[in-house]
Amino acid sequence: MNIDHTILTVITFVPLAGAVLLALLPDRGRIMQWGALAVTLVTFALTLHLPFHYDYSAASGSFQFEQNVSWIASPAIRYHLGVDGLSMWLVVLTGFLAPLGVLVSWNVIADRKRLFYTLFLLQQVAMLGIFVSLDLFLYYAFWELSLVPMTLLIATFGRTVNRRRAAIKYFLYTFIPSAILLVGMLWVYSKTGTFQLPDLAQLASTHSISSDSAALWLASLAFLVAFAVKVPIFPLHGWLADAISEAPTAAVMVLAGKLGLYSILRFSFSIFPEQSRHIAPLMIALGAIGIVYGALIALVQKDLKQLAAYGTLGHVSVVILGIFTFTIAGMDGGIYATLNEGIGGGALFMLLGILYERYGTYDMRDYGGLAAKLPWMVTFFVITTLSVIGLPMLNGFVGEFLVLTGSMQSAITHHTRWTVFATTGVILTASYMLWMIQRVFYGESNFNTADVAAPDIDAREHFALWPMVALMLAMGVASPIWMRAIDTAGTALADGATATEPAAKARTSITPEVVSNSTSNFTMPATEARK
Amino acid sequence: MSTNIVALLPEIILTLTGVLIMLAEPCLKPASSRKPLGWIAVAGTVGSLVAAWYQVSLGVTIHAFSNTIQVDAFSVLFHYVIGAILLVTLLGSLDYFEGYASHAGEYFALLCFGCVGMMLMASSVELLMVFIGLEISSISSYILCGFRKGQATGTESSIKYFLLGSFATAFFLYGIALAFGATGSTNLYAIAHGLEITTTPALAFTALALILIGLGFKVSAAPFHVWTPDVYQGAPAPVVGLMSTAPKAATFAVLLRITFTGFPTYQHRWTILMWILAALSMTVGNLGALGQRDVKRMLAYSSIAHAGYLLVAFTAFPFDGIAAACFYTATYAAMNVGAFAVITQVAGYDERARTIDDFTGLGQKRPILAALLGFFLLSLIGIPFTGGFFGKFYVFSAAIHGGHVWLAVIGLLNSGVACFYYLRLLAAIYTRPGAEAARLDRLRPVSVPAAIGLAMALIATVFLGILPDGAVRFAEYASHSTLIEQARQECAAHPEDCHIQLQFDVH
Amino acid sequence: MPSDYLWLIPLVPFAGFLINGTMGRRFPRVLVSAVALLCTAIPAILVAWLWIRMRAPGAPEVLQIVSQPWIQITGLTINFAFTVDHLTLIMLGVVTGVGFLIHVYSVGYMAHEEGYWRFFAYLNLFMFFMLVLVLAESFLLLFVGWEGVGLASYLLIGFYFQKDSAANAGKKAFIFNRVGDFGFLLAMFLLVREFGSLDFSHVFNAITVNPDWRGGVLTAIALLLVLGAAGKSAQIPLYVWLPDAMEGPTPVSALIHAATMVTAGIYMVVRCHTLFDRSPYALGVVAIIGAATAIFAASIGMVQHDIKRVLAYSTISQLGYMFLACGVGAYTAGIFHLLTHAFFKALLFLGAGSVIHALSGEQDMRKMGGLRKRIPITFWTMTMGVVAIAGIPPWAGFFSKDEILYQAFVSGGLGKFLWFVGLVTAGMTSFYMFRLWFKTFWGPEHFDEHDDLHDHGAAVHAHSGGHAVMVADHDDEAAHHSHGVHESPAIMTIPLAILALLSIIGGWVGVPAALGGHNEIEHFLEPVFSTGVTTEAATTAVGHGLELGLAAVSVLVALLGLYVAYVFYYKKPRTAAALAARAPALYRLVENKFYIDEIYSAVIITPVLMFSRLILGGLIDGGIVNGSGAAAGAAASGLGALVRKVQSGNIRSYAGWLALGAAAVLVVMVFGRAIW
Amino acid sequence: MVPTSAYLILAAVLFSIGVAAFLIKRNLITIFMSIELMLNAVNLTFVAFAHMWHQVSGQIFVFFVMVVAAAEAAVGLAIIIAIFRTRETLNVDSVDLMKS
Amino acid sequence: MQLVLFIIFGGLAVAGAFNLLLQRHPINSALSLVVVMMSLAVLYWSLGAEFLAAAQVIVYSGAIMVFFVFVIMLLNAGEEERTKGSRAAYLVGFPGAAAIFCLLSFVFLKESHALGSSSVGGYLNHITSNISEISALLFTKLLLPFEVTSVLILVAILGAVVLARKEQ
Repeated sequence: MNIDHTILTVITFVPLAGAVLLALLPDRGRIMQWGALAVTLVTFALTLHLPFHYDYSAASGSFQFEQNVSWIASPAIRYHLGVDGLSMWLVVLTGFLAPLGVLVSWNVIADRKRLFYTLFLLQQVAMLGIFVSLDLFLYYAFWELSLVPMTLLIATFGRTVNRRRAAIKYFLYTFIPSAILLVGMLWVYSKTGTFQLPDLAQLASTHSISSDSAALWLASLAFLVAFAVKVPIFPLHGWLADAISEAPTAAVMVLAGKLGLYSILRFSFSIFPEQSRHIAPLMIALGAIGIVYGALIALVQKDLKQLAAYGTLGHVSVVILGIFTFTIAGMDGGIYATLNEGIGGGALFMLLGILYERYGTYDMRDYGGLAAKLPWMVTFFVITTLSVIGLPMLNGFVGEFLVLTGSMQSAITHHTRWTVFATTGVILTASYMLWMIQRVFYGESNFNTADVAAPDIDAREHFALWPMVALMLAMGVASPIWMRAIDTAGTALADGATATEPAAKARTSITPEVVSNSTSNFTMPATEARK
Repeated sequence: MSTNIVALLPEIILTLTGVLIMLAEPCLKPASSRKPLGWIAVAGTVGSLVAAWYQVSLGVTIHAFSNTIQVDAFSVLFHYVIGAILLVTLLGSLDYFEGYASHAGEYFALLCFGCVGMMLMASSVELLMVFIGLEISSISSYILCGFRKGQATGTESSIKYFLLGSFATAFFLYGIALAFGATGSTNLYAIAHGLEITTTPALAFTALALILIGLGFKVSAAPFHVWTPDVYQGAPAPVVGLMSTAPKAATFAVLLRITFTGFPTYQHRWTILMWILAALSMTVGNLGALGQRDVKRMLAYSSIAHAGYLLVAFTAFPFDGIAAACFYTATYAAMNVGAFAVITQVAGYDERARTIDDFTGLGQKRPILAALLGFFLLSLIGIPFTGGFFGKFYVFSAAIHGGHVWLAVIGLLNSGVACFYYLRLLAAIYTRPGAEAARLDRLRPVSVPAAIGLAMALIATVFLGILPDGAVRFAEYASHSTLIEQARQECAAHPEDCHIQLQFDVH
Repeated sequence: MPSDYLWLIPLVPFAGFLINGTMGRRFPRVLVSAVALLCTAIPAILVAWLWIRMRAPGAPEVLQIVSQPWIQITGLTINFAFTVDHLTLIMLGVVTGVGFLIHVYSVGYMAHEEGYWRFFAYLNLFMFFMLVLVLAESFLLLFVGWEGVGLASYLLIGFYFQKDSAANAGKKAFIFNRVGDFGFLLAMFLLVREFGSLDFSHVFNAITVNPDWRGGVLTAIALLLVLGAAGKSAQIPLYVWLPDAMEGPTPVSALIHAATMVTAGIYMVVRCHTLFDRSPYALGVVAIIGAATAIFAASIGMVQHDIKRVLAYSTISQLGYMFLACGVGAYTAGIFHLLTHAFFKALLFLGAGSVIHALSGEQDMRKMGGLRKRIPITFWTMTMGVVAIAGIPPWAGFFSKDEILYQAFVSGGLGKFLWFVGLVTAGMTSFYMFRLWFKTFWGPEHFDEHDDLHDHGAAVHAHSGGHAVMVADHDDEAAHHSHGVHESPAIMTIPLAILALLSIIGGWVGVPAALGGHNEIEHFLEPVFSTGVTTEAATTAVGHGLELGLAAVSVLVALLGLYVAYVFYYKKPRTAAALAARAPALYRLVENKFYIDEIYSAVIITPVLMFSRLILGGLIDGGIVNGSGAAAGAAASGLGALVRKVQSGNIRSYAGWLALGAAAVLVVMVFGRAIW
Repeated sequence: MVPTSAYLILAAVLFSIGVAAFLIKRNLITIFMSIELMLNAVNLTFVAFAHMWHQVSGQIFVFFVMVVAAAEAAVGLAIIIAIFRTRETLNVDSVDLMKS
Repeated sequence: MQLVLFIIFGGLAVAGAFNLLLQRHPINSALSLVVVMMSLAVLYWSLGAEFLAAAQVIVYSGAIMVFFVFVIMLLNAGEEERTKGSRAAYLVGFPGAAAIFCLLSFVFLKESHALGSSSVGGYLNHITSNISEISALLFTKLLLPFEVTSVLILVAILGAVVLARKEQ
């Protein structure tokens, strides 16, 4: 029999089964860890089924591994799953990060292990569900569900006393916009009578969702804001720093980025194509600002996790900048950068977690000169840093490069300015990451941590870190493996191939006066010089 | 069996049960346990549920007692809800009184009688009948509130409920009187017909206004909610579980019938009112709950908010609105009664655990109870895959379909605010227990019947959340059955413009 | 196909890096050095063979191999593609040849360092990236090497990472390079936008087929590339990292910060000459930057005391020369000077290293002197280097420098002025080089003798943590040496000798026609600069007389510099100090490198940090972003309190509220339509 | 000949006085009486309308209201007695243990 | 005739109501309530509800009010002391009550022409048939409410028992 039609269901609900199992097992010895590890590994193995059986030649914008059965007759809700180039790798990434999350929590979570791992697996269920559902209702269900385990993880296993505050802050910040999102969804449903994403995309492409443009605008904003908070996009990142600095490592690894960005790409763009394009200039601006803003604030952080948190803000902003250019390069780069954020950021947080496990502090001022004591640690740290600051041949670069290329290509003149502004992030990111490296690993060893007997990376941590490093290198050198699928999605989302058409082709027909005026302001895009 | 008996079967069974209990009570030794009486009540409830099932299995609308009551899918649905609530409450409070010299027998009897009144409300289309039913349920709940006469709070909640309740009843009656004045009848269909030809519309508005005031009080909709927190705080937990759900369900049934069947002519007017009441109730309820320490009080506010969510359904188109309201009533009943069943177990007769802090560490001491409570709270928040979520979803989609987007916005923003206090309780449950959690050690183990009751509530909530299809169909069937009946009556009134399709696919 | 082995050229060093980097820690030092040397020797041999193949008659002028795509999306594909033309050949030669020599030298120099394996792993990594850089066929692949060498230099400068100054220097180098990369990246984005590709061939063809396409966006691209080059090649305004980079071990300074990496900028400009030829404006900028940097750095170099810093500033100024050459369109001259400079500057650094090694870590020239008898080989070899850089015929430096000055002179516009600046710089160069020479090898010995050397050395090393082992080693060395100051071992001196030889004869490949030679390098590079014929024409037009005259002038200037240095630092050692005392302010200004670092930190870094901490971190993030959320929460709970105020618990008040509500409901119902 | 509205307004007057009494009186029993007053006002309305519509159903309603009133009185006074037992006072203002 | 009755007894009822409002002692309030009920009985009679008039006198002023007085005596409730309760009762309640009254009377006056007016006595001028019709209706059309009332009373008795019985 052909598993392709049920594989997504299996992938999504294996962790759920695992969670139930763990909830029933006795919380003794290392049962919980091993159990969770087994479950997550199985899930990962299952997700690997997708890329190997994915039909890369399929028409762009078409879904695969679809499963579509009726769930509720009225309102017309269907159990509709499926992936395309956009979501497939995100599913795999989610599956990939989970075992590592278990590994890094192995010893850190000492008591109430059952609760922790159950919640952890539930969180994974929700995320996988978000990536695979094509029915708005189903998607929203998973979307809201994803809040609960995360909130409880933060509230229960947070680091300091204000864990509860951070948890509730996180919950409210993301729940209230989601509530408005629900209104938007229901409005769309009341206009179209369907929750099926493909149908809605179809309707949207023919401008037949609603003729009331004002209402459409409001609805699109309802969608966008909800996603923007989850991402988070620049002014809406109030929850990020607190949540990240409280949450346990395994939770932080999946806290930001993926979900919101995916949702924007999948839902905002396909249901509200015009509105998304009209608001693009604003979002591009916010993206660019977010890059610089995050980097600048990270530059002056004393707390490692805060630093990483604002760094994360910067990296997700890169994606925002990319996808809202609606150029192929921007889209592909954005999607790719989303994956990278998951890996680079994940690795960074893992390392910070490991460091914290050793020294019990995230305060940079307590560190110094660890490089001599922890050679492996510093090696991993440097590699991760390089990936994060986008050194070529590591994964970070490919996405960043494509994003900025795309934003330079995008057809609106003033984007050039934002591109330049955003590119300064290259400098600032390097600055704060290297600053951190130096503070933590170089220089004289700090008296606060000098006499702590800390072992270097142990076998378990090696198991957790090497896959990350390997992936960073692989994704940096052999990007086409991933890009093949992503590109189909990116092309479907972008504004066709016009933006990437090189100017030089048209150069021969340039008339002198055009040359002269293009000399006067060289930032004028080729597209205009051509006419 | 004559139609009258069939139509009244569940009520009759319950009444007889109550009477039986009262007869049996003196036969038991004063000191001995009253559990057997409880079992009798349980049996009677099950019987009435079976009877309700039998009624719906007939698949026809029964008019009995010369059109005072009408048994259709709608009323049967509410019979189910009320009966189920009663069952869970009974199971939960079987050994609630164990070890306390108290009137357990009367307690069970009163529960039964009260539910008789509610069921009558659900099925009656005659305002006089509604009034009697309402009084039965109200009076029995007045008494039940003050059941723990020892505590001053008990009697206080009782007197508050009683005085204000009668105050509101007077308004309700006044409304009926004016309705009678405007149309010359107190039968809903007659009223509906009369309103089309009435010469005194202003009187009719006033009548409806006063009726809504009276019923608004019963469902604790703002601004008539003031009594709710105090009464719930003082009343025994199981009673609160019952009276925060069953009478409300019944009253909503009445409201639905009065508005959609009795006063459809003035829908454009009462929609506005409902809009305002809904928005107000949601906001007031959620905001009021924010700072609460006392759990029952907090849930009282939350019930105000949920009444608001339910009122949202009234702004929708009749069919959607009634269906959504039915569904939401069921889900709200399931989760709320479940939550209170857990609280009953934790708090017990002597109210060990009153405030949120008293629940700290429940997750450690009683993981299963904690998980159940947590689940019901999540459902009350409206987290997906719980009944609460789909209920809200259904109601608001109906409202938006009816064009009230902004009401939906207000409502969902409120549900965001609501998270805050639910989460505080949830977080307390799952934080490490301190010294204050010692009182939780005196927790009795959950008895089998109570466990069954909890399981019922849990299953209902989960089922309504994950596989709501059947329930939705039934709700729609109910909605259809009342609307179609209304159409029939209109046809009877003036047969010329009669165009209705009389069949509805049940499956 | 035959040129597959091109891959080996970069990949072999990379293999070396992997071997040493992963397992080196457990290897004995011999094995480590063996691996490292082997992995640099093989590419050198390959390059030699390649050289032979391409000089062979009828050999293709350009070898290209294309492999897997690296980045492939609809509308843009970037392959792993290498190309070899004559320009690449020269660069390859320099990188592998000099690189190999320096590896050899390092074996001796680093012999006693801890983290030996790390050092060689990094060196190999550097070789890998440098070779990728020169072999790259597309801007992006070049950028790979570009960033890679930056990384390697970051790691090597910070080799003594326990030393804060070293770690800082590494960071500084990386970040300043990033500023350059910022330009480079933007240039690439523009290139993609304009050409839809980053392949050199594609881009340059697209330009050549549009003969009337000048300026405009091309200028933008060119200027951005110049920014990148300025960062990598330490030109104004981004040169400040190079002097600090001297914190790294001396061989690193020789290899990366003198011979190879820092010339990447020049290489890139030359590689993009097609682009630059279309933008006179950009070329002008290049020339001016070059000239300014040359004289500016030279002036600073004149007063430095740290021997390595003198060399560092001289490097900057020499790089300025090369920029100048490119700026006036004399790409050949630029490459020529790059070549010779690689030889003598590497030689000088290694020599300096040998001196430092001899004095076990001492770098301050004021603590040297009279060393010529103690370390003769170093002395003689270094002399060759000094003479070469001073530009005295027939040493290598003369020819290349002279070529540049000549080309500058004959190029129109600013040409004469640029030439003059170059000339002055030449004078200063010869002055400060001979100053170094005299202070180090002549005059009285200022260094401490053997007996108290240890404490002193210990003092030196205490602050430069990495050398700890070395000190210890010097004790037992001292046991069988007559005195502490000792000549370096053969493994260090042999490379010196070879480089010395090269810096003598290295220039002879470019003897201009005026001096009866026939500029091989010119002809060798002709296929690359098929557009460079314009300058050729100029030469013939003006004739040899002028060229000879200019050469004579520059030689005179060089000799003048020599003489002044002789007077100041050998004949009357006080005069320098007296002169300095004459204009103390000016002297301090120059000695403190014109306070550029301070200015940067005061004008850019501090304000940025303040802005981030106060405005962004405090006001916006703390105030607005988080404040809004808190405010909302406060508002909600405030309203909640209001709601609970109604709940006075008094029945009568409740009844009051009920009555009011009832009245309201009545109003709504009765006048509903009116008020709605 | 008295207009029906006159009766209605009289009822309204009584009803409003009942409300006012509920608000003013301190004694629980008196408050309860004011509720009875309101019910009586309603009854008057019923009777007036019954007379207007020539329908006895209105009168029957009044009859039921009386019955209910009696029942309520029984329960209500019982509750009041219980209150008195617990706190030895009938003052309504002292019945506010639970608030906010 | 009708008018006279209405004016006299209507006035009496209002007066009684006000008295209930103003008297400080529960007993006086109770007695004034009796006055109101009596005068209402007369009005019932004048509106042709003779049966109700009787019931009013017997059930209300007879049974219920006696019960009230009895409880007052039982708990020997004295003068109600002027404790200052919540100000909300006055600040909010009286405007509310006033508004209710104004609205109601506004509506009634607005509709008064449609409501018409009534002559003395019922539309049936001999009492017996009035009562017979009531009873007929009560036992046919409104049988169910009548029956169910028994449940109501049962509940009430239960309640009285539960609440009023002293805990032993």
